Amino acid sequence: METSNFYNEILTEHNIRPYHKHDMPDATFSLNGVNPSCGDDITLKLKVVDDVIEDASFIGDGCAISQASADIMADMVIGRSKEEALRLAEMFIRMIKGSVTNEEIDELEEAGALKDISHMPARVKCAVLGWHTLQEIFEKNEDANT
Amino acid sequence: METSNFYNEILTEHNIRPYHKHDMPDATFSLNGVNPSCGDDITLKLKVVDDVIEDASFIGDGCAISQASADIMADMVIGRSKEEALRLAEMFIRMIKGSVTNEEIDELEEAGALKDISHMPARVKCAVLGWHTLQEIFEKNEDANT
Amino acid sequence: MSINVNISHREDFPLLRDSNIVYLDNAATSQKPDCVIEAVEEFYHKHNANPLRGFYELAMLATEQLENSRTTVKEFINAKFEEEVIFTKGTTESINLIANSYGMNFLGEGDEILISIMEHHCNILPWQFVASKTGAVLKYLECDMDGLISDTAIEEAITDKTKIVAITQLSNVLGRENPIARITKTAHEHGAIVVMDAAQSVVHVKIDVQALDVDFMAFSGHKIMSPMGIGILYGKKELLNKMPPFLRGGEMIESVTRTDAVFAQLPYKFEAGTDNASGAVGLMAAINYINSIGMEYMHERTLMLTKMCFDAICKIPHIHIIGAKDSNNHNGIISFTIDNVHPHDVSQILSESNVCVRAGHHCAQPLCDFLGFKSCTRASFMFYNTQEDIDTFIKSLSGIRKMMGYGD
Amino acid sequence: MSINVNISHREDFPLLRDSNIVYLDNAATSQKPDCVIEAVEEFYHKHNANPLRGFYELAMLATEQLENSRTTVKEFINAKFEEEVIFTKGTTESINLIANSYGMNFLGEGDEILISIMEHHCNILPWQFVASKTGAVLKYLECDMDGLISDTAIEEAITDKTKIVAITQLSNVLGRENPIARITKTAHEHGAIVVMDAAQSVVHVKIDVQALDVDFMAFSGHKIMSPMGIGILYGKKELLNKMPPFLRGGEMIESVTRTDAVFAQLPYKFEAGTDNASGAVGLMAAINYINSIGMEYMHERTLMLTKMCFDAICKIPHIHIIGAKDSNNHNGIISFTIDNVHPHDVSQILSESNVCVRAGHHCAQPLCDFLGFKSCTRASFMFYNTQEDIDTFIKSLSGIRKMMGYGD
Ligand SMILES: Cc1ncc(COP(=O)(O)O)c(C=O)c1O
Ligand SMILES: Cc1ncc(COP(=O)(O)O)c(C=O)c1O
Repeated sequence: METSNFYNEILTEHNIRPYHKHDMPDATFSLNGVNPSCGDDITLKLKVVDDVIEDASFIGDGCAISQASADIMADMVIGRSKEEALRLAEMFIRMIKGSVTNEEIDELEEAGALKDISHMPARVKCAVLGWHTLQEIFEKNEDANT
Repeated sequence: METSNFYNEILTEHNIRPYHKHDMPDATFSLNGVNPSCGDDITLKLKVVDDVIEDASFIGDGCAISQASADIMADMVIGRSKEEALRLAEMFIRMIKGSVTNEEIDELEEAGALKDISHMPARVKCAVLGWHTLQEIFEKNEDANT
Repeated sequence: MSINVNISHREDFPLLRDSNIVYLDNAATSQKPDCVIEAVEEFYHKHNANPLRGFYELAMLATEQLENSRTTVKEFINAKFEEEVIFTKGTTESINLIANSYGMNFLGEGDEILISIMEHHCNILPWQFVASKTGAVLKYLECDMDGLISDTAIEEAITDKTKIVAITQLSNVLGRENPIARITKTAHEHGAIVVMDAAQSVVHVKIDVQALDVDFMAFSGHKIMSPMGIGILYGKKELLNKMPPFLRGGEMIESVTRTDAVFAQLPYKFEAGTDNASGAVGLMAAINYINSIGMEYMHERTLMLTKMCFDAICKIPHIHIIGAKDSNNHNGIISFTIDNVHPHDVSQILSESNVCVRAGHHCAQPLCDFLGFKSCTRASFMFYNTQEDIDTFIKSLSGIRKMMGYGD
Repeated sequence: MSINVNISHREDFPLLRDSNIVYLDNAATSQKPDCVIEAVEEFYHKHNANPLRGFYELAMLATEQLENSRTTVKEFINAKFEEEVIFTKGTTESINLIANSYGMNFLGEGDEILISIMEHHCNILPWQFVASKTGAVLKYLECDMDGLISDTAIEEAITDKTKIVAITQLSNVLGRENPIARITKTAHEHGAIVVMDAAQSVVHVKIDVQALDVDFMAFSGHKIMSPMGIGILYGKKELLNKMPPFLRGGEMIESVTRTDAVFAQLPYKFEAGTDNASGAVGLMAAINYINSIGMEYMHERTLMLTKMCFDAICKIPHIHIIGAKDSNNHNGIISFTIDNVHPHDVSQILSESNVCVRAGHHCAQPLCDFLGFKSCTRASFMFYNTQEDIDTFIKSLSGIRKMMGYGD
């Protein structure tokens, strides 16, 4: 586990200069996700039109991993359909559990920068917080939205 | 600790053929003493006239040590004054705790056969049950009797 | 399975290896093999940190050890989920947890708690307490003089009023295995839950909580060759989920304010305070050791030793074995009385020949009362005992009445 | 006392001796010296039996070891009587015992429980529970931003309604020693009892329960170099005598019938189940080790290390130490925040240099809220830490903001 490699530029950049950390007045979904034991706390906001994520943002605070991971996620899901976003979420969570192929890591783009979390059980929750919240938004609203 | 020496003739004799294990209809004092954790259970009976123990007996059951010790005690205190009996009780209990002189052990006569109990913490309660009950009888009745 | 009585496992146990002790008090606590003692040592040499708390490597190693142990226990008892396995300090704490968290909160006036007459005090007193506080009624399920709990007794004792049946899988006095699956079935038909005390059985019977369908199960590590101070509570997830915590403190919370707290998920909700990780590691090593020797083999060997001893005792006059007439129903436990010799004297005389047995009421006074004696002597075996152990024991036992001054 | 910083005690601790770990999470748990690990091993090699139960020699040895440990603890904390020393599995169990046995039975509607704002969750949640069940009111005694509890605060908070004051002798976040004797005096004037959490203090402050006049006191062995799974509850005899038992089972009874039980004398009334004798033996070895090193020397050394580290941190920009400005008020505990870097990231980055520190709310969320942060990083020292440890820590700490992408 090489931490200095781990806190790489992708991660630190998304942490200190997040693109998508802001409010979204016209969001169609908003959900709070927390890791109570860590104190990580984000509110994910999505603007979904016809099952396509037109915009994504988050507010909140927490460790660099939770914040950067949420920011990277927002970046990735904007413009994607609900199904594609959920497929990425599933893939990301699998990566964190240590069972993805190299092709899949490539597909995860910048989120692949978090793959070493699979060796850091204590940080798993931080990395997946954003993605879990995304999944929850769509699960909770499945009925309403179909 | 040589147990075979310990269960000597004095002890086994007093255990299986106790002289004083019987009821006493004209007892002036009767008190039940128990070691709940061991199950030792005796009722000590004394006939005290003018502060002199005219007769002593016990009923009940328990291990050889508790029974033999009670029987030996009864033997020793018959004919003695309350004060002398209490002095012997104090001496006996000290012997069990391992702090008596050889002269004192001699004075304890047959009760001296129990001196090795001082090396058997688990059996101390058994050996002193009779003597404790004797002390209790006189303590409880101090006011009534003076 | 064919057991060679001449093969000895004594060598694995330093206390036995380095002494001439004839240890026949295995039902009180077991001896520990080198591998268990060394596992604890290794934990302190290499992995010691407060588990579940840190982000540094050592703390993660400690956490991993603790959770590996949980997984090992889960497989050992065939639980469905890891989070159904809760670390406690022993059977006594586990049962008190159930009584305080489940009993106190889900019982009321007129409900019935059924326990067997052969329970250990730790499966009696917590229920007396619950009964006194909730107004529930404590009832007893009785056995016959052979220690058998009959189907009829079960059918009669369990009614729609019964809410909890708490019973040992194996009596620490009688050694007989109780018909748990039978009891669970009847209890569930009447809507009652079953708490199984596995303190004695865990080392003799392969436990399968799913097959037995028990709702709660408890055992202590120290009786299965693991260190002292660690034990297990198993509970079905849906029950544990609806129960409030028992001990309260660190690790079992999600968040705390001045006035309130949100509790953590299972299993942590029930593991307040620093977990005994070294104990858990020792327990894991003990289970691995058991698996390497083979549970079935261990049990067969114990039964063989039990039979040898049982048959020999039967030949000594004035000795009366308590419970079943068939040694196969004794599972390593032989309790007995000797005419006119008190068990404490028996135990002390045996101790002279380095034979360690237990004497007394064995924390089962209601059973002693029921069977009509105050106390008894108990010899209990594990697979690491030897034929020599039994020979020494029998020889010393045979001379006791004479030593106590009796003619025969 | 003059302390030579170059003398190292690291050699006594196998985990430190055989690695390059910089262990600064001592407030979570301590490392164990060889003598403690070996004492546990020796117990299993030579004395292992179920204590308090047997009449054979091995059982008496086990009992003797357990009781010797009790005597050692009695002297260590200067209790008046052996039977005031009760073995538990740790601070958390000890405090839960007090809350459940004393709190639940001697408090009622309108009574007040006073705890400090800096309590560990295990000295908060049990009282929240007691308050919710008995109708008592839970109040908080506050400190200032330096962690000081003033005389005025004490005088105002303790009233005739106060029945229990539960307070830590040393905060696990602030490291500051609280004025316990002062609190006890006021509490007693108002007829309240005092429960002291000594989990953190026991390794830094020479505890004298009689001089402090506390009514109850609790600590865990694992924080003072003894094995996990053992802890102490001290209570004044007259209070313990009038309290009902907490855990119920074997060993804590005199006699049991189907419907009732007579409880044993102190200390056994509160020690249901098989005692963790090997844990007690380890605790005894740890106390003997402490006595051989010298409590005062240990503390002086810790203060010196604390000061070195404190002064160095003060020179790093963007780092804020929590609590007192004087390092002598930190007793081996330095908690801090770094601007814009989350403590979990701090801890993980330090871990890269083998530095073990803890990050989070440290089981003291109400204190964090009160002081205005969600979490912080904590470095905590024991006498076996070295100047090198601190150098490595400071070096790594200095580079964190840069590593996280900040310009300075
Ligand atoms: C002040 C304080 N109290 C109580 C505890 C709890 O101790 P344990 O987890 O050993 O029960 C701790 C340590 O975690 C502590 O620092
Ligand atoms: C059947 C049974 N249940 C419970 C216990 C209690 O176990 P522990 O003392 O380890 O809590 C014992 C052993 O003493 C036992 O034999």
